[in-house]
Amino acid sequence: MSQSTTVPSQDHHEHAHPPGLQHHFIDMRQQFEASKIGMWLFLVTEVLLFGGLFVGYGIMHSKHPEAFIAAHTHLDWRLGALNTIVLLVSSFTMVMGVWAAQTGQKKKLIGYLTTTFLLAGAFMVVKYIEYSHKFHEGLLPGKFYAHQGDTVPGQFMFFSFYFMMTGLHGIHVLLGMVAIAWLIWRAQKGHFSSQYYGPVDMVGLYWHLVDLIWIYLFPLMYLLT
Amino acid sequence: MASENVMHANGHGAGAHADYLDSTKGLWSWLTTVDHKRIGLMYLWSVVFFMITGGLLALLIRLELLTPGPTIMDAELYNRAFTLHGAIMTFLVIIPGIPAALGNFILPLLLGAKDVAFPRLNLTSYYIYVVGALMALSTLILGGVDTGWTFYTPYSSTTGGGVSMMVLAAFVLGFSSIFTGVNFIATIHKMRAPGMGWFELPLFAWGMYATALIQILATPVLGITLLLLVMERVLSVGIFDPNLGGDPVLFQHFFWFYSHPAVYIMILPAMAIISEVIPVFSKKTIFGYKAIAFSSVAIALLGFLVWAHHMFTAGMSLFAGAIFSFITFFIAVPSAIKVFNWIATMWRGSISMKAPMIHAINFLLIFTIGGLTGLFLAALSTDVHLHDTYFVVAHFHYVMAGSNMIALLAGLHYWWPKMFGRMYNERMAAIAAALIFIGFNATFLPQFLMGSRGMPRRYYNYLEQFQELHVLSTIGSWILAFGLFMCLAVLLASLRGKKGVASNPWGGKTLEWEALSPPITHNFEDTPVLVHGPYDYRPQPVPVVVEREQGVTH
Amino acid sequence: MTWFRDFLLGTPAATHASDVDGLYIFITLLTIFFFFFNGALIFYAAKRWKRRSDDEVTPHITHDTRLELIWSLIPLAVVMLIFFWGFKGYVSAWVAPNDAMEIVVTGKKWLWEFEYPDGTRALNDLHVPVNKPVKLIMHAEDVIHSFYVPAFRLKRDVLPGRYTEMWFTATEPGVHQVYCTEYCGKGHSDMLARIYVDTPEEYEVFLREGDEQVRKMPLKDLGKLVYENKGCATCHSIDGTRGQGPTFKGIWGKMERGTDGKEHVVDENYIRESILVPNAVVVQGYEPIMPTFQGLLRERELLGMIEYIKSLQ
Amino acid sequence: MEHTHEHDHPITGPKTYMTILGALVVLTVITVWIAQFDFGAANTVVALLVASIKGALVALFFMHLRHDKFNAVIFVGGLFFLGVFLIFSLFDISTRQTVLPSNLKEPVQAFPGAPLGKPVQPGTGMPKGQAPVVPE
Ligand code: HEA
Ligand code: HEA
Ligand code: HEC
Ligand code: CUA
Ligand SMILES: [Cu+2]
Repeated sequence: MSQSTTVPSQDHHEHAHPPGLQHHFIDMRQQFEASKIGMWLFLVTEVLLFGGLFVGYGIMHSKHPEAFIAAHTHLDWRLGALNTIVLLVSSFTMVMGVWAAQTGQKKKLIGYLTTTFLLAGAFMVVKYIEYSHKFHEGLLPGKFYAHQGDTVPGQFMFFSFYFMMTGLHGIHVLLGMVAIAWLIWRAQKGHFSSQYYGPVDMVGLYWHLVDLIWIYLFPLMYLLT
Repeated sequence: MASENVMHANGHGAGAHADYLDSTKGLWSWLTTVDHKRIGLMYLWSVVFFMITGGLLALLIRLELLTPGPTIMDAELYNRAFTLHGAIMTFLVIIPGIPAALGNFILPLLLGAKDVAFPRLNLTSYYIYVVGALMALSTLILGGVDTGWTFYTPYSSTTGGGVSMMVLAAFVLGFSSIFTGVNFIATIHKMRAPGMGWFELPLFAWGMYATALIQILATPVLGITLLLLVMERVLSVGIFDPNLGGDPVLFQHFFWFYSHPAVYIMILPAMAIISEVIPVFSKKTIFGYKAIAFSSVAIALLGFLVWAHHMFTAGMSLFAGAIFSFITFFIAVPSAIKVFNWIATMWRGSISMKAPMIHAINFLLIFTIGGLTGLFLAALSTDVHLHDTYFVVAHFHYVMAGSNMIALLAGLHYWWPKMFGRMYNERMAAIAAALIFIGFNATFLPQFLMGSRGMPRRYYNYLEQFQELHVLSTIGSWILAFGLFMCLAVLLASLRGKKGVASNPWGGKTLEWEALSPPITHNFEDTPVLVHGPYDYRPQPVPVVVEREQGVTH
Repeated sequence: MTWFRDFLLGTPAATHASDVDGLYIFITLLTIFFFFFNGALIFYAAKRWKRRSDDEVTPHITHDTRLELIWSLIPLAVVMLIFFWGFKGYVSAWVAPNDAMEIVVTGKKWLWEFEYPDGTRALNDLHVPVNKPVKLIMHAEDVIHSFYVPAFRLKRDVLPGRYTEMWFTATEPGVHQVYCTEYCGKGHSDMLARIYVDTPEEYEVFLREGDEQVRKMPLKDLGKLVYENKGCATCHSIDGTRGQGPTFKGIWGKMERGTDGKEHVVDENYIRESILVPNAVVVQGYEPIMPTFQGLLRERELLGMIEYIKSLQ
Repeated sequence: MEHTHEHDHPITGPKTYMTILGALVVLTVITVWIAQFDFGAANTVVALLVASIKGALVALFFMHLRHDKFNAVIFVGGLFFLGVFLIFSLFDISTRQTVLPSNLKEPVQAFPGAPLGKPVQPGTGMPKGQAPVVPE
């Protein structure tokens, strides 16, 4: 009278234990799908984390529209657009990397991952240029705001949000670069195959999310009217 | 044998058939374990430790309130005491309490899985919890925090002390909670035993699922709120500070967007435990399985639409107040369904009044009061009178301390033999349960009355007219403390005995009772396959149709 | 029922309270009912179907849609009733009648300041006439406070940087306690105030002579109070420094040259005129920006001011 | 019966990805281009609309949500609750009525000039008819 009978699970006897399969999963597919759900749940938390900032930005924007519009003119939309393109292309190379992994092409995989890594680096370089320009002009968040000659008061708040949002995004780019570097290293060691490429897929998802957030940041920050 | 040729996370396979407590020895093997049962126990002991810390602070608070004016401390110390009490109890005790301690231990066993989906993430989450806890405690050295656990701006953005540290601690603890949630959802989706469809899932798993949904959807917003608060303190970003053009009430929206759903992070796991205990000790099928399962999810989702009922007097707009009040009332319905279904489960059962069942019944009685007093607060006009009085304090202690903590005790007494292979002294446990019930009501029932008569909360000093009720409450807290310590002593005393409890002492029908007591490291010798529903008490259980779920069977 | 209400909530003292009390008592009875109802069912079940042997067989009942509908729909109906009842009370406490007397309330760590329509101010003691609507316009200077009058069943947060509003018509003459119910730091529990609900006669006296505090105060102290509370301090110093207006230190008995070129001696009449008709004589070197205080100061306060200036030698 | 493959959806190939990248770049140009026009209150809406089209392309193709219904539900669910948060909070803030004491003529302007100015103290007890004073 029990809820279960037990069946000896035979899979482990029938075939060799696939590389990369953790002990508590029954097979590769269960492992892959579980980690995929886990990854998506994590992405949802990321969306809500950034979302909180977007909500704060939206509400403060609606309270002080003049200040926000005046402040955004200090940003250079050309650099923003450049970075948008850079991230979009990096997303493309990332997804190509996933494809290369799915089809078991190790060389291409490494190539695409490296390109993605370099594009991420390029993004950070542009960000660095933008930031140093802002620092120079005294366009700093909160009480450090020291820009001279403003006609509309309250612009410091725009820059509070600018630095918090792009800063948090920048941290995510850096973390993404670490993850991609780790993938390159593992790919070189030959860990991935068309049977096992979960980590590439997961990092890919993360990277696209970073791109997705920027897609919203760009018009909201650089192109206000 | 399944486990023969699998890689062992613990590094060797020798202990695979010994129980999880003894499979490997030494402190290090515990600190580096990825076994969900061991992580669950580490969580449990941490939670008990902080429960005692927070409880001792509560006793000091009650002692101070014995007389109006100074009794044993000054106003500043008092403010720090209740802030720390509230912060410890919410962030370190009750939110991780049932999910991370009991849930971690029991959930994979219930599902017939070898572990949670991401064991290493699980351990990470525990260490994040430890780091967060240490950060929270470090505020004691940094000069204390006197904001109240709600951290309302602009007080919190201007007062001194370790506010930033406490806020960052809560931020870090949020990640621990998020990781637990991610782990549980993936586990419930993908790790169920072959044949276990969604409606063969034990209700505890449904409760954990609903809890995890909230953990994932709400906690990140708390994270960003707290970061914004720290930024406000460090940079004066201006979002919450009216002097800089910000809106202090906006902070309250941000805070309660998390913290209201968080109260359901606290009660859903409690309800989940009760849904397991009552059928087992009534030896009868749960009444209205689907209603209970869906009401958990309904509570979780509705819980996101009502947060501003904490802000009816805060200067919100009239319309917003009306909408939030209206939606709040809908949560009473799934809660009512659950309560009545539990009672119906007892009806015509075969009821055995063991310690877990006594706690479960205490839960039912206390939750009825705690929940219904929520209605006073959800109604606009009465909330205007009762907001921020001891009525609110009493309400949330009835649901948090009374319902959640007592459900935790019910679960702990229920699964204790499974966890440790030993049985406690049942008579003593029953006496402790009775003392807890009496002490609890003596402590918090007077607070409803005080609050109705206008005694505000977070008051160090109070008018003479409230003293009698305060004295009553303080004496109650001593009875409560005695009961709780006795309860703990009874449980701990059992650990000195020899292991040797039968694997299924209560006659449970869920999968964890298939495992040995205590279970082996990999839970089951062979992957269990489900043959009947979780609460099927018929003499000849009717086999369920084995559903072939994607990714579960193969 | 009134004893029950008074036992639970205390005697109400404002028109609006009866609505709240009715709902409060309704939910209280509901809670008591369900506590005993559920308790009775549980204990009946536990006794009647106590387990006698381990192989007892129980009926296999999975659910009963009709029953479940009943215990979903009844609570639903009850809570909807509660919602509308609560909403009604909330709305009635929201919109003040147009003829309400307006009092500006300032909360700051850790005291309450009241400003009457005539500009008079008071600390922690508020006088209002019975049976007349009164509207409080409130704001805070530092952090959030909350103005709570249990006897009126009213409470509203007092915010920095924004005004919030609360209104009532007091029905019971007497003294009613005011608490601060939003945590505001060390002195939170001492941030108390009192509302004196005056009969029409008492209120007349208050209007003429100020509250008890004012009536009993020595003239000089009253002057100091006026100086601090009526805004004199924004323009006049008492330590000799020059502000927007001349300092009060040492002006008593001095000769002042006005823009009309004449000299005036600073005496009782001069001060009285300066306050009530400031532009009659404008001191040389100053702008004619001082507002008139005609009708804003009581006679006794004017005398107090004069005494106060006298004392600043 | 056994699955060694992690994936059994058709694998999307480079061609599709190229097309999507092209579309994304074009949409970026469009975003920049329409930012010059003033649609009044609809400005933000238009900008967000284009961004959302881009976002949808990334999610559906690069993140494979097209073949992944279950995770799409998770993701959209997350966005839904974010929307709830934004809309309810904005709703409160936009429906609050402004309360002013009748003896104050001007609304309280709480915004100091940047950089950090002295906070404005509303209504510091000026006699009738006077605007609030900014204490220095
Ligand atoms: C475990 C935590 C928990 C739970 C489960 C609840 C449950 C509920 N809470 Fe509570 N609440 C808190 C924890 C919790 N609360 C905390 C911590 C605070 C204060 C925080 C702070 O300020 O510090 C608070 C404050 C709080 C407020 C704000 C008060 C104020 O500050 O002014 C409100 C207002 O609406 C409220 C309402 C409710 C409601 C309607 C429920 C409902 O979910 C209850 C539903 C249950 C029932 C209704 C009982 C069961 C049903 C029956 C027995 C059948 C009969 C029923 C009917 C006929 C309707 N709560
Ligand atoms: C989980 C939540 C929780 C729990 C359990 C408690 C438990 C208790 N609380 Fe508290 N409390 C809060 C959450 C909680 N509280 C919160 C959030 C606030 C608001 C803070 C704020 O305003 O910011 C608050 C505020 C608060 C106040 C109001 C202070 C004020 O407004 O001025 C008071 C006053 O009486 C109080 C008293 C108590 C008492 C007597 C207990 C007792 O129940 C404590 C009993 C416990 C012990 C005596 C310890 C012994 C325990 C054991 C031995 C462990 C046993 C374990 C096992 C057997 C496994 N609490
Ligand atoms: C807005 C600024 C302002 C406020 C507020 C103000 N005053 Fe004056 N006051 C002046 C100025 C400017 C002068 C000088 C010009 C004049 O005489 O009108 C003056 C002059 C005077 C004088 C004459 C002093 C002298 O040296 O001749 C007296 C007395 C006086 N004020 C009393 C008061 C009192 C009492 C109050 C408060 C109840 C008050 N003032 C409030 C600006 C102010
Ligand atoms: Cu002011 Cu509390
Ligand atoms: Cu709530």
